[in-house]
This record gives sequence, structure tokens and C-alpha cells, in this order.
Amino acid sequence: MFKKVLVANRGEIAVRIIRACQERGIRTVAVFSDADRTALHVRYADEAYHIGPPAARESYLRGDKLIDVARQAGADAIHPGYGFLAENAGFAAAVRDADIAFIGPSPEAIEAMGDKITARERVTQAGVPLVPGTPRHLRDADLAAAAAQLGYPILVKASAGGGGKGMRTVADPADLESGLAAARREALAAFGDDSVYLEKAIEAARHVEIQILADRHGHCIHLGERECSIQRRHQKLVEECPSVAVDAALREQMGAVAVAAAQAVNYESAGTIEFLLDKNGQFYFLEMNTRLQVEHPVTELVTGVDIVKEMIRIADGRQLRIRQEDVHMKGWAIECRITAEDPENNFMPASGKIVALREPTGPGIRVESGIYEGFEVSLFYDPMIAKLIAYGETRAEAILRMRRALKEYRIAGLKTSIPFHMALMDSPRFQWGQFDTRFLESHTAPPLAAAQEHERLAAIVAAMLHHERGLRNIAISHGVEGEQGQSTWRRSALLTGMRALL
Amino acid sequence: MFKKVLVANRGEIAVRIIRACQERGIRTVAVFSDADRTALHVRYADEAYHIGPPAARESYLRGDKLIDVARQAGADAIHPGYGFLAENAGFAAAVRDADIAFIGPSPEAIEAMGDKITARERVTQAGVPLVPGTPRHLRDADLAAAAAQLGYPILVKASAGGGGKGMRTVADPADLESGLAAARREALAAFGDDSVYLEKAIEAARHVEIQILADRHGHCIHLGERECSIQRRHQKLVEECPSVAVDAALREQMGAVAVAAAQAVNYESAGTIEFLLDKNGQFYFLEMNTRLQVEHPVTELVTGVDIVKEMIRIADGRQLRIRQEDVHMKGWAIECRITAEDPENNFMPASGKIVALREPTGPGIRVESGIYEGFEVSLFYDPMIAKLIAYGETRAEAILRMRRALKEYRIAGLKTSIPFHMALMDSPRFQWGQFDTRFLESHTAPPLAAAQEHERLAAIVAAMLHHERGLRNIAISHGVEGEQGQSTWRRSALLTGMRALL
Amino acid sequence: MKYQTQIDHKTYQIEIEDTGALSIDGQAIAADLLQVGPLGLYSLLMDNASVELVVEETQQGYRVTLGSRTFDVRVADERELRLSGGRAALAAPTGVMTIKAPIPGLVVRVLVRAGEEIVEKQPLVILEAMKMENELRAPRSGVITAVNIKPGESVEQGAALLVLE
Amino acid sequence: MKYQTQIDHKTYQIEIEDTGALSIDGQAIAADLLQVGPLGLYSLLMDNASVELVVEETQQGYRVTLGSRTFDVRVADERELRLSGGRAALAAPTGVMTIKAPIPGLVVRVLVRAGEEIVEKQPLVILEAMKMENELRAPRSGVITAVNIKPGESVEQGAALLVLE
Repeated sequence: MFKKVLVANRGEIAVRIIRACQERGIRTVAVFSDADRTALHVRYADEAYHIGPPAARESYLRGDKLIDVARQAGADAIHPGYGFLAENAGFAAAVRDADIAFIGPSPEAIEAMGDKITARERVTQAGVPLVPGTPRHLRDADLAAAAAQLGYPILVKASAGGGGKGMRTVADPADLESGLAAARREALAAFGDDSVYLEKAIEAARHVEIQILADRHGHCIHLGERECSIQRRHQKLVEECPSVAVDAALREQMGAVAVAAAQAVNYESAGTIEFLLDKNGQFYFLEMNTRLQVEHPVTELVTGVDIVKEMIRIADGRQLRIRQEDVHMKGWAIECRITAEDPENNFMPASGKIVALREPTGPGIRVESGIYEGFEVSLFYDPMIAKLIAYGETRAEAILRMRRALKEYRIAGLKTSIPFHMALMDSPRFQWGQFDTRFLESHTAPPLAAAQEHERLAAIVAAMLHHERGLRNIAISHGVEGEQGQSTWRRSALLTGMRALL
Repeated sequence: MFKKVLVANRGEIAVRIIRACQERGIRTVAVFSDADRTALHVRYADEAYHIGPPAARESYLRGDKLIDVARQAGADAIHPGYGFLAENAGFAAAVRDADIAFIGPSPEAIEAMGDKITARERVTQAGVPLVPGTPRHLRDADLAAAAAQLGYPILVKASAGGGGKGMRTVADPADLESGLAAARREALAAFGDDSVYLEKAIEAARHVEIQILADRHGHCIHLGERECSIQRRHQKLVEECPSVAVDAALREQMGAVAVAAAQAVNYESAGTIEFLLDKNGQFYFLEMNTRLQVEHPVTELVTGVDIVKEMIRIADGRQLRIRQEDVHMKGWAIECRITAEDPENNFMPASGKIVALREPTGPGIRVESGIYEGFEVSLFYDPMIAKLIAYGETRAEAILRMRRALKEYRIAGLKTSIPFHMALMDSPRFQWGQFDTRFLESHTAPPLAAAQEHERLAAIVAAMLHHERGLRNIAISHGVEGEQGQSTWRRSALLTGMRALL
Repeated sequence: MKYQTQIDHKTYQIEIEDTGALSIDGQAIAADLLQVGPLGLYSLLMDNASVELVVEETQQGYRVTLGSRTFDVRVADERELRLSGGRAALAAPTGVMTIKAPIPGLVVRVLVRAGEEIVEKQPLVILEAMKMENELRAPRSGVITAVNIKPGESVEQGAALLVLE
Repeated sequence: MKYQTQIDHKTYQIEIEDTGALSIDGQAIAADLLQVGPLGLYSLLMDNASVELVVEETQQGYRVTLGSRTFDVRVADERELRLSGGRAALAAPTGVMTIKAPIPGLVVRVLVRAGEEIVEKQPLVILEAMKMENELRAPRSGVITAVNIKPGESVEQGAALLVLE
């Protein structure tokens, strides 16, 4: 087994990987930019190396530096996490050339699946169903002709893309030109490549994906599906396992197709096959993510398999520990991505210092977090600062636990997506499982809880603090300084409150 | 279903029960003494009522006040948690007389099992095996004669006791007199009753208990066993589910006996039958705890059943939702009781303000906590301030997760049992599962990790802080103020560290 | 002491006596407020209802978060009310206001011209950041008096984009 | 600047230059120390090893907790060392010391008499609290000069039980 793993990432996923290594007795090496010296992943690792300025292209995207650090630290493996260099075939190849194990698939598999056109060609030969679409590199005029043939609505997608960047739905032929231009502009900015292609838009479709595990000895299994239809601008916000839209028969069918897709590129490690699932139970290959997925914890909770530890075992050349028939799904798990974004202001990215933090705990609650009280959230990196995962015997229990946990969560100092998630958990359509990928377009502003009484409380508290400040002209007395309960409020309130009791 | 539940307790268990109610859509009422105005259970509940001074006998033990509050708040049920009034039959009867549901067993069942002699009589008629022993209320001379007949070593136990208080092992007839005196003194202080009795000491015995659930419609099931042999002075410190000493056949046998014991007193609600299990697989009834147990989470993780929610359903008169054949045990869970005690100084109780707190999170970790940063831990209540529970596919994974989580736990400001737990998780005998209830007597001081390098680091850090304070004569620069990384140490260290990289 | 507090367009009259007795719009309530933890987290018991709030001080007053909602509260005491003749003390901010970039990014589109009259929440600028397009909206109604940016320009966080009067 | 630090009976020589360069017992190391969070939690990188520590200031110096161990560290700088002639600055505390009750409780047994010579860690008093018996041990060797309590007495937290010289 590996002696020391370098984690080429930051934030919650770096912490997640460090924990998996510690639970296998493997030493860990963190890397950090100037913005992350005190980040949790640095403090949880056994060793930590500085790799450059905050901008990712000068630090976390510098494969050369990462390999240098791995050599210097004597690491025998690198785990890339997700994002950054996780799906960079060149980096995976450079790691291999440096005689260091890459905890992920081969460069060849990354490359085959990273190029969407190649990916479609490879999997279609394995019998995987595709959404009808065009080749890439067509000129706008040819795309327009193809669009007419496929039929509207149509989806414009970046050839080099991922994560919904550069993606556009066009419902009307008249909007195709502007849609193509916008998609090309975003694609160029995001990937340095403005090539786009078209796909027929599947209406009322769900985004359902299959988690697979494959070793280098020819064994490949799937761990069931994840439902990821709650998206905003093609960015997933909430995921669950299993999906209300998938029964045992469909799971088996989609699982078999996912395994075939992975085997089409001789896949090794954990990976995810994303599908569109229409309301008739037809499903279409979207893409394969050749890496650990943000939402992997929901699968872990329902199957009991620690996916990160399995990736480490596989990279060490071991055979898969479990067979398909050993995979049993039990209970229900839901994940909310906690992002530094303001849901009341169009999900504007937020930055600032976290002045107060309390994470929920208790039964059925798992938190994967990269933040702490005092941490400065910058705009250099992805706005996802934590993940909250609730597990229950049933979907209803998972939703109720999630509500309870969201209510306990306290992040002060910057706006987060928590109010969005609270509103979503209260949404009857979400509770009934009636949604598709366009749910948030048609339900953009789930009503926030009626807050007449809350407004009144806010008014009272502000007046009390103003009064206390004015009267004493000193800092507000802190309940936690000295004895609990030292405040004029306390004494008066207790007098009032006690009268009825004693 | 109940509309509003009063939680007649404090600390982590009050928070646990509040969460269960919230996850069922039931409103919650907390009660608090002067010491607990800002405690988590007060903040997590929908309503909170002050009930008196810090001393428990003037607040949490005042059944009359609790019932008054329940009436005033319009609560239709009371959950007593564990400790305080949980096993007080008089309180359960008073609650019933006030036409409020008691979320627990009937006063009759509490009374029958609360008196150990009555309990032994009742269960023995149901065919439950007992450790050979004496009646209570014997004079010392009669006890000495009985002891000679039973054979040494012998156990002296308080008639009214529980939790190991007033308990003594006597190996030599010469020590019997002083042992009886000490046990009577402790029993008198703890229970106001100095009556004691004797039992044959079972050597190399494990403490294994069975969790049961019973409704008022005659259904009673068990949820498997818990291993609680890691004890100090008869106080449990670590519990697990399942037990390495119990196989499926023994589990079925013990489970059937536990169900028979519960049915002997027409038991309703969750309850626990404690057994001594000797090395030959013989087991003996110890006592029944007629309440929720501290260590219930390990059973919840392994069976997937939320025991607190089941108690609420049962008290509401519902039928058991699960049959014996629906209970499946999967994986392994271990709980460490985090107490405010100094394990390096004979577990001396500690008090003080928690100046820094970070609770572990991540895969397989559950924290049940009653503390927060700024909380004042007093000596008024039980020293247990939190519970850390680790779940894994196997016992090895659970132990490794527990080690990882203990390493992440930060509680500054007072001594806790965390170093004890870290040493225990590193102990090969614990890892191999080779222990009985006397493990900590024979292994009183599990060696703390060799800390030569740590001592050197502590010396360096102290010198650096002393230097910084002396040089600038100002407060130590905080990494979290302003930009991350504002310190002379930072700059110099980065210069040093970077040289090798760039 | 009497206080007038305002949240959006709603006003509350709150009176706090020297004894600590408190009333809101004439209704007496028992309120117990304590800070918990080192920072702006408070526990409020109001007539035995238990609520946890986060309070941050702002230039205009207090920002109070409870449950999933955040309220900006302005407070004026008796003296301030007398000096300003009642409600005026809590009137919405008027005068010149600079619209700043809340995040660094690329200006993709400018949706208003100098001299244009705008209404509260109207989209003003599309800023691309984190590879996503973000819409800046008007914090209040008024007239745009200056536009300091054009499409294609990169702006730093806090850069003055527009002036609103 | 040169420092001498002592933990139990072991002494370390630490030198910190104006440039921030640091050495311990003559060996140069790269050390980066930052406070994280509002209270005494620190992150140390020493030659790239990452360690988290809790540091509390005590009367005698610093109490440093890392991993499962707590260390009481005394530090003297050059000036203090010169003034006291080397090691003496860090000598163990001597003189009169009052042994106080760390918890309130009932005195069950007093295991020493006035005039008795005792050694470090020897049990002195059995105090019953939380219905459990707790043993108080000697913080250092010396002679008991006064016993202020007797069995059966209840004592408050902080009560002076014994005097050690």
C-alpha cells in the first residue's frame, strides 16, 4: 500500500481525501496557495507545502510544481480530487512519467472521455444510447441546418466543456445565432476553445448518473444512481441517492450501460456516467466524469462503500473488494451544496470572513467542510465551501433531517445558499419528487418562509442592542464572559418569566 | 401524534431528543437552570422555560415544576432522557396523572425494574438466568456468611443503585467488612439508602446489553447487543455495536431472553437489558435500564432505526413499525464518551470555559454534543459533555475512523477524556477485541503515544510566542485578522520553504 | 426609552423601561437576549419562544439574520426622533450613491445609460466572474448620472461602476 | 535572540534571529506559526510537517497541547538568563505552595500529616465529588507544613487544603 499521498487540491475535497488516507494509515501531503496557509486541509495533513500565489493557474493548476512537491516529500501517489487537474490527461501522464501513482484513471481514459465527441464515438460502439446531435467544429451555418433537422428545442454545448459552462438552450430558430455567439464566448473564456456542438434537448428530463468502480483486472461494478436534477444554470445544487424516478429494473439497465461505457475506454478507478432520463424511462449518455464526484457521499451513505478508499486500493493495483451482488442500497441520502452565493440576489458570489460558524451534527447528518471560524472566503476558487448530507431510512426522513440540520447551520459573515436549500426542502413539488432539470427555471424563487413574526423579533433585538449600547455606552455584555447569564436583559426577563412558575 | 414535547433534561441528550421531535414535525419545549440559559438545548428548542438554580435537586429533579411548565406550555408529552427523573416511577405516575404522555415505560414497569430484588424475582420467573446472589437488607454478619457460601471474589452492590455507584469487588474475606462499609457509605450518599447485597463475581466477564423496543400492543423486539466492557469504576467509557464476543446464535439467544425479561413487566418503550457474559458464552441478567441509554447511537447506526423516534411513536400508542425479522445489523459502530475529566490525573472532574472547540466531521462520524465555544462546564452535572460515534463497514474501519476523528477533536479550556480514548484506540488488546470489564484495571494507564518530537515542537512554539510577544510587546498577530497570513513567522518561513521549490 | 425601528417599509414602536420591561407597539413582552459564543450570535427568549439570531452592525444599523431570512434594521431613539421630527430619521437613503462591483470580473453588458431613470431592482450591469454571468441590480430607484465602465473592461472588486442619484 | 525552554526536566536552547531564522539546539529549522480561529489554536509548519496546537498562557509560561499530550513550557530569554546566571531562571518552583481543592467535595481521607515529607505525585487527600472518590496528588516534592481539613468536612472549589514547603 502507498506510504504517502499528495492531495493536489484544496477545500472540503482535500480534507475528505486526507481523512480517507488517515483511515488507511497513509501519511498525507497538502499543498497550499498564499490564500490557504491556514485552511483546514493544510492543518489536517501530516505535511504541507506552499505552491504559489492565490490564482489557481499559478498554484493548484501548476502540475509541474505539484510533481516537484511529491518528489520532495517522497509521496508515492497523488490524488487530484475534482476540478483543477483532476481531468487533465497531461497531468495524469506527467505523474505516471514521474513514477508516481495517479489515484484516478489512465491518461488515455481521461483523454477519451474528456473530448465529448470521442467519448460519444467510443461509448456508442459499446451500445450506449446517445442524445441525437452534431459533430463539433461545424460552422454556424452548418449548425443551423443540423438544428433544423434535429428539431427544436436544441442545446448548444462547448466541445471542451463541463459543469454547464458555455451551455445554452435555444427554443426558437431565431435565437440560434445569438445563442451560439454567447455559448462560444463563454466556452472561450472557460476553456480557451470556442468550439461548440448541438444536441436535441430532451424535455422534462432528469439528470441521473451512475457511479462506477473499476479495477485494472477487468472488474467493473456500479453503485447505483444519483439524482442530480436540481440545477441552476446547469450547476448541481442538490443531489440524492437513490432517485425517485429509478426502480430496480431501470437501475440494473442503466448500471449495465454505465459499466459498458466505462469498459469502452478500459476505465480504472471511480467514475461517473451522466445520463438524461426522460419521463418515459428512456435514458441517454451525456458524458463521463473521469474522477471523484462532488456528490459521492450520497452514494457512500446508501451503499456503505467508502469510494475514496476504494480509489486508493484500485490505484495500488488491488482487485475490487466487492462484487455487483454485494452492493445493497439501504435508506436515502440527500446532499445540499453550501456555496458562498446570495440566493436572494441571483446567486451572486460572496466573499468575506466567516465570523461565526456552527455546523449541524447529530443522527443522520454528515458535513464535509473546508471552512472554519475566521476563514476568509475569497473569490479565487469555487464558491462551494461545504456539503451537508442527510441520511434517513426513507426519503421523507432524509428531507426532514436536512431541514432540521439546515436550521441548525450558522454561517455568519457572508451570504450562503442555505436559505435556498431551506426553501427547497419546504417545496411540496420537491417533497413529492416531481421535478426535472428545469425545476428551478419554472420555480426560480421558491417562496421563503413567511416571516412576519421573524421581522418583529428582528426589530425588537435591534432596539434592545441599541438600547444597551446607548445606556451603557460600553460593549454589549457577553453571555459567555464570566458566569453564564450576566446581562440586564437576563435579570429582567427571568423576573418576568419566573412569576408564572413560582 | 403529539403536538408539543417537553424535554425534561439538559445537555447532549436534550439536544438529541429535540432533534428527533423536529424531524417528526413536533414542537419542543426546553427547561433550563440558571447554569444553562445559553446551553444548546435551550437554543435548539422552540420554547424554553427557566426552572430554578443550578443544583439539579432545585431544577432538573423538580418534577412538580416540570409538570407545571408542561401545562403552561401546552405540551402533550414529556421525554425524560436519561438520568435525573428518567427512572423515577413517581415522576412517571405524576405525569400520567396530569394527563400528559410520558415517553417511556409505565410507572409500574419502572418500579419493578428499579428495585433490583423485585427485578430479579420478576425476570427469574420468565426464565432469565441470574448471577447467584443474596437478598438485600441482610446484616453484615449474614452477608459474610452468604459470601462464604457463594465463594470469592464477590461483588457488593447498592440495592437502590445504578451506574456503578456504591459497587465494590471483594476478593478476600478479610476485606469484606471494609468493602461493605465503603459501599454503604457511597450508596447512602448517592441514593439516600445504604442497603447493599452481594453477587458472585463473574470473572473475565464482559458487559453486554440488549436494546429492546416494545409497544403497548404486546409486540416486543430486540435490536441486537451492545458491548460495554470498557469501564472505569463501573462507569462505561466506550461502547460498541455489535460485540466481538457475540455471534448470530448467541445474539438470538440473548435477544429472546431480553424480550422475555421486558415482557415480564409488561414493558413499553425502549429499554435495555444488561447482562454479564462470561468467557464460555454463559450470560446472566444484571439489571434493566427502563429508559433511553447513553450509548443508543451505536445501535442506531448499525440497525438504521432511530430509537428516539420509535419511543415517541410508541408513547403515542402506535404499533411497532418493524418486526424482528426486519432488523438487520450492518457495519460496526463505536462510541467514546467525551467527559470533562483529566485522564492523566485519575479522571479528576474538570470545570471551566471552553475557549476553543472544533468537533470532527466527515464520513462515518456522528457527534452528539451539548457544548459550544464559550460554554462554561460546571461541576453541577454529569461530566459527560459529548459523545463521539464512528461507524464503519468493519470494526477495523470504525476504530480507524475513531482515531482519525479523535485526532481532529479540539476542546481547549479544560481537560477531557480524549487522550484516554486516543490511547485506547491504539491499544492492541482493544484492537483485537480482547478485553473484559476489568480491562482498565489491568491496563490502567494505556501508554500515551511517545512524544519526544512533540515535546520539541512544544518547546519551539513556546519560544516563538515568547519572542513575538517580547519583540513587539503587542498581541500576537492573528492569522485570521485581515488577510490570511500576516505574521513575521509566515514571511520568514515562506522564504525558507520556497527556496527548495522555485 | 422609546425607539422606532424600521425594516423595509414597516415601522415598529418599541419602548424599554429602566426596569428592563419591554413593549412593542404597545404590547408588553418578556424578552431575554444573550450573546452566545465569541461573535455575533445571540439567543433570544421572547415570552418563552427560543430563537437564535446572528446580528452584525452595519453603517445604517443592524443586520439581523434568523431562520433563513436577513433583515436590515434601522433604529432611532427618542432624541434622534425629536431632532428629525419623527419618521424622517429613518427615511430611505437619498442623495448620490456609487454602485460598486461586489466581485471582480469582466463587464459583459451595461444595461443603462447616463441620464436614464431607473427603478429599484432593475438590472444595471452584467458582470462575468467565476466564468458565470452575474446581474447587478439597482439598490433603489433614481437616475443614473454617470457610467464609468464599458463592455469588455475588467474591473476589480469595489470599483465604482455607476453613479445613482 | 536566545531562549531557553524547559519541559519537565528537559531543556532546549532556541535561537531566533531578526530575519526569523530559527534553530533549536544548534539545528536550523523552517518554522511557520499562525493563529487560526479566534482563540488559542495555532497551525505550525515545521520543515513542512503540519501540526495543530492549542496554546494557553499560564503563570509559569505556556501550556501547549498537541496530539493527546499537554506540555507545560517555561521560557527564559537571554536577559533573564544573564540575570539569573543560566539555568536557575527555569528552576522548579520552590517556597510555600498552597494545595487547593480543584473541585468542591467531601473530604473522605487525609493521607498526610503536618511535618511529613512527601514526594511528587504522592496521594495527599481523597475528595468525594460527583459521588465518586477523587485522589489529589502532590504537584512536587516537599514537606507538608499545614493541614487545614479533616475527614467529613465539605470544601468549596479553591479551598486551601494543605500547605507544602
